[in-house]
Amino acid sequence: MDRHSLPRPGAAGVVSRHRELGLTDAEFELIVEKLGREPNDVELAMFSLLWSEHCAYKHSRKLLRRLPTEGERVVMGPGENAGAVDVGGGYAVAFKVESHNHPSAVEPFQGAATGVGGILRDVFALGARPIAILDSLRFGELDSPRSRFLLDGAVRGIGHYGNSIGVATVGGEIYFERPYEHNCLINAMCVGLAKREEMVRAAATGVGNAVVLMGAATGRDGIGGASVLASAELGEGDDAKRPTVQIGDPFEESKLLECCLELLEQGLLVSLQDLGAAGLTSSAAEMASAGKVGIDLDVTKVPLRETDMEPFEIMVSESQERMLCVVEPANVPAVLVLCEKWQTGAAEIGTVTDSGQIRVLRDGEPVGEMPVEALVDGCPLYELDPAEPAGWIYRNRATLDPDAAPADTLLALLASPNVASKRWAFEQYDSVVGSRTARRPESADAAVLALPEAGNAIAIAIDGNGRRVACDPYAGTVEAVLECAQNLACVGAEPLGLTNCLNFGNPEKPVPAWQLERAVSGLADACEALGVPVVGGNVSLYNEGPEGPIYPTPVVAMVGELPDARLARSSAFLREGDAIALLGPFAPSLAGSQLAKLRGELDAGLPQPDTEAVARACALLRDAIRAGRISSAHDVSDGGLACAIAESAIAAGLGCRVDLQPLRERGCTPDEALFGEGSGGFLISGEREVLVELGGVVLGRVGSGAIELVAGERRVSVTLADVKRSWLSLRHLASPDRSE
Amino acid sequence: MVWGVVQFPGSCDERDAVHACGLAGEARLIWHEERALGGVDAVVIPGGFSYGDYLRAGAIARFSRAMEAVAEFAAGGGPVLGICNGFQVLCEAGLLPGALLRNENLRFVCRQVDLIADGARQSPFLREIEPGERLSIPVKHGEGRYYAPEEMLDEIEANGQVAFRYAPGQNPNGSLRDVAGVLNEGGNVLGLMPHPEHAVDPLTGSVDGLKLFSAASSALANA
Amino acid sequence: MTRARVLIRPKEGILDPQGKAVEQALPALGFEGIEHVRVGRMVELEADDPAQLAALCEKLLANPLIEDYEIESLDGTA
Amino acid sequence: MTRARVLIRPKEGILDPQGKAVEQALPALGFEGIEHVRVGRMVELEADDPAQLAALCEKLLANPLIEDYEIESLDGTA
Ligand SMILES: Nc1ncnc2c1ncn2[C@@H]1O[C@H](COP(=O)(O)OP(=O)(O)O)[C@@H](O)[C@H]1O
Ligand SMILES: [Mg+2]
Repeated sequence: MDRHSLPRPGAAGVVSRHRELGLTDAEFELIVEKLGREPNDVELAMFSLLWSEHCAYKHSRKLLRRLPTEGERVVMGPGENAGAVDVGGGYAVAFKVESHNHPSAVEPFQGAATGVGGILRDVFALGARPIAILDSLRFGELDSPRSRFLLDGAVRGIGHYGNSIGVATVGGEIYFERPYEHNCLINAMCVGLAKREEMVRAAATGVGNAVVLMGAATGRDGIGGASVLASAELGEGDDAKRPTVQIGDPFEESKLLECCLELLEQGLLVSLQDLGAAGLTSSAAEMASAGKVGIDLDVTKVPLRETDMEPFEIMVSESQERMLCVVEPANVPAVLVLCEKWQTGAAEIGTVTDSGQIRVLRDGEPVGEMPVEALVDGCPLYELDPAEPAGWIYRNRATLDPDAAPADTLLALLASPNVASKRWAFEQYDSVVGSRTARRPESADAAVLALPEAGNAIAIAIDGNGRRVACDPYAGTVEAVLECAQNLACVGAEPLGLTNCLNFGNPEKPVPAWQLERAVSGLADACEALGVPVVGGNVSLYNEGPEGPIYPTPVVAMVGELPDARLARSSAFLREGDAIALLGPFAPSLAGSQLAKLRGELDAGLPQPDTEAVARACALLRDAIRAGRISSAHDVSDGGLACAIAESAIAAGLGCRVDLQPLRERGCTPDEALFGEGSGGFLISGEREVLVELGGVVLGRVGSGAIELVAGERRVSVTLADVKRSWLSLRHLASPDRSE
Repeated sequence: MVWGVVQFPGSCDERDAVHACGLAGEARLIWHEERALGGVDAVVIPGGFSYGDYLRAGAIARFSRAMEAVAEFAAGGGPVLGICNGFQVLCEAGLLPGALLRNENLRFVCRQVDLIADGARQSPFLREIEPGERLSIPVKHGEGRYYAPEEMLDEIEANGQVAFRYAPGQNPNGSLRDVAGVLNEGGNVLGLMPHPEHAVDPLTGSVDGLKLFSAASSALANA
Repeated sequence: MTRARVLIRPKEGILDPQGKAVEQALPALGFEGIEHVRVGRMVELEADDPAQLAALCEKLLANPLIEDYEIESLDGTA
Repeated sequence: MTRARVLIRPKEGILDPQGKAVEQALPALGFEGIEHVRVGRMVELEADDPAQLAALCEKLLANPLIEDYEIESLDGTA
């Protein structure tokens, strides 16, 4: 028997089977109670998936209720396939981030590729054309061959899918930290654009309407995969839980995407839903639940890639590139004709009923029948049992001498993988397809996309520094939200909405539970303070390795609006002679900083950011950028002010002279002034009077050739060439012998 | 002047090509199953991953019905521009010499590069570009390494069929003799790996690519 | 020195997007009656010690999670 | 139905970066004495009429400018 499939009837006692499928005894009892009988195989498989952490949010749903989700611009909020905000001109922007961590730890190329494929479907399920992809990746340190293997595969996989389907990958982030060694994080984001009146929801409605499955044929892909797998730690040698690897086919998805959008444009669909984790089971159940109807599905009508599949296998298969839609019977022939045009599969596999049940049929005979309500909302939600750890629970490793000269410290920071240029990676992504990308990766703090249809532009930023969240889950998460807001401000954009992916360890353990709870509080408070609604998100728990949980990693993504993409500034200095200033309530500290990491001095605790003051600084900068008053803007983050200055200089090919005395006067040590981190700092350049008028503290001037920094008795003088060499230290990662 | 942009399943840059052509005339999409080009004055085979680029880039698309019509159109002297995947399709179809292989570093590469116009041969697409002129245009491909056997390379060079080369030191894919784009013998068919349709607006990079479209447009107007 | 050939193919049951695309395109090219197309890779090489080759396949040439491989000796003797 | 295998390899003299990448990766993985690595493609299929296959290779599966091909029958008889 295939080790990934469910035991057949009689293969083992029912009781042990539900445990194997990840259900507790109490959950199983509840299912029996709700059905009024014991579930059969098909039903047990379907319940086990929908009642998994991945689908049911058992350990996070209660917490997520704290997030502010309302706002004037919200078109669709949590509960839909993706969130959406109004961008004006009759258009809405849909976006979502999703994790594909566990599949990628098994097969990084396909895991990352199918992660992109999945998030694209969530967005076009709303009737939005995907216009941008972003990726947020976490790996162990680069001295580990396994981390390099995972990194290389993930980057190639994201590029493979996004490039092939013709959606621009416009931004992202990559961090390397030891706690991700055995559990990398692969989060992918998609942003789509839709005419508001052409958007569609996932609710199945209209008793008697047809249910049509579109796209690829169904095989044994990922059976027992993402849903079950994502709900339990992946132990060493835990082969039985490894899924059959899902292979992404971007060509199939490209046809499916065009076909779905054309079907919607012609008004042929009542509703549309992607097939993701838990395949048909979850799509059908969610569509039925949203529309308060029942659905009958006949598995014999599902086009199969392999002939001998059992009903439960068909119901839980996670074969990629499939969508489910509800169609009025009279429109079915027209739907099939369009699918034929796009050479994409289509089969009428069921009907909408008023039974409130999901019925699975084989050749017309029921092989499973469950109340939709029990499947979708019946799973018990659990309280967390959080406990704050006594101190820093992660290991430290020093790689930099604390007495190193400041210039060497700067070069070491610039060369450290978290700070060094990711050009080697993003050059593997098509960032220009679609003719909208006004700010490509690395040219500004946020990606900027022109929306000629709506007459304006959007900016997108994605952030989440797990190391800082590990130091203080509350403050670290607030900082992640603020950093997104700051990134948007740097290009003159105003936040419209936020999405997030909460990547955490095992919520049944006290410390990860505490991290999760504090992080969600931080997320809620920061969004509240900024007035930015949370329009969607995703949760990935049980991210642990043999040494314990990953750094708690809330990945936050924000979409903002700006009136004209041409107004966006770059982070590069613009011209010699411009003044350089620091703007905003920046109070740098070495706590949780990249420098503290290199020195092996990480410890629990972060200063609490002043959210209101940061919000004010963002608004001030945004207005100044929109008024065209500033030459460049860059937020101060990893590696502190010295690294921010070096980045603006490298990007421009210009040097500078800067004196950090004003920070010394605020009580900073030279190290803190140069390399300290924290929210609220903007490095801006432009005309001196303008910067002063904005409240900027002038630090120096843009010059040529060298970077000269003074912080009290500490002086840094380095050539642009040296700085650039350090910053490009990861270039070799794109060499051929690393690719396959 | 009407441009036709051929769309295959898996094409990606067809809307961008329509946009660029629209700056130098009118433009419409031609579905790959159409047998006739509907009287267009020039054809673009756009970038993307037709048929997933499976097997070899362009290998399957070149058999489409629309490509039969394009071959006839080209044989009659009609201007045909193949961009990236379109270049691969035209090589596979035998309308241009050579072949495009996987990039030497085995990686997809997306980067703004400088091209130098070689341009000894007359072509409707090159009339507004001086030989030796430098153009800034993005590349984005995984299979763009231009290859032809030595004798063939000598011959197309001697014939003035090399339209563009990557500027020294900027060859992104290992193309032989830095070849970025080639012409057929008649000069009416041009294929290149860089994307001129993504260089038609300063906001998104540069405007250097626009010259190819406007040149063809004025060439036809004067014809 | 032994000359050897390694054939690498998608595992049974694993989706083969290339094979699928080729198979679907064939009728339009005028080829009827061709089925079960699977596209894989072939690696030809010379090895001092052919006993190494299985390990080479596992570690580098094939991805054992999704691919099967087969080693053929190209010399008269193995 | 005949089962057949088509082997497609880069023509002699054409740079094969995949083969080179394999060679370069060998020492780090502890392999020695492996040389002349060339990476090509393999297509396996079933055909009603095996006589079609040469045409299929010429037209679609291989590009004669850059690739050589070889057809192997996988049934006892050809
Ligand atoms: N961290 C979060 N913050 C806000 N909403 C969330 C979060 N995680 C999940 N959600 C919402 O819960 C719903 C279910 O999410 P998910 O299971 O990821 O959707 P899908 O089934 O489409 O993959 C979605 O509407 C999503 O937006
Ligand atoms: Mg969904």
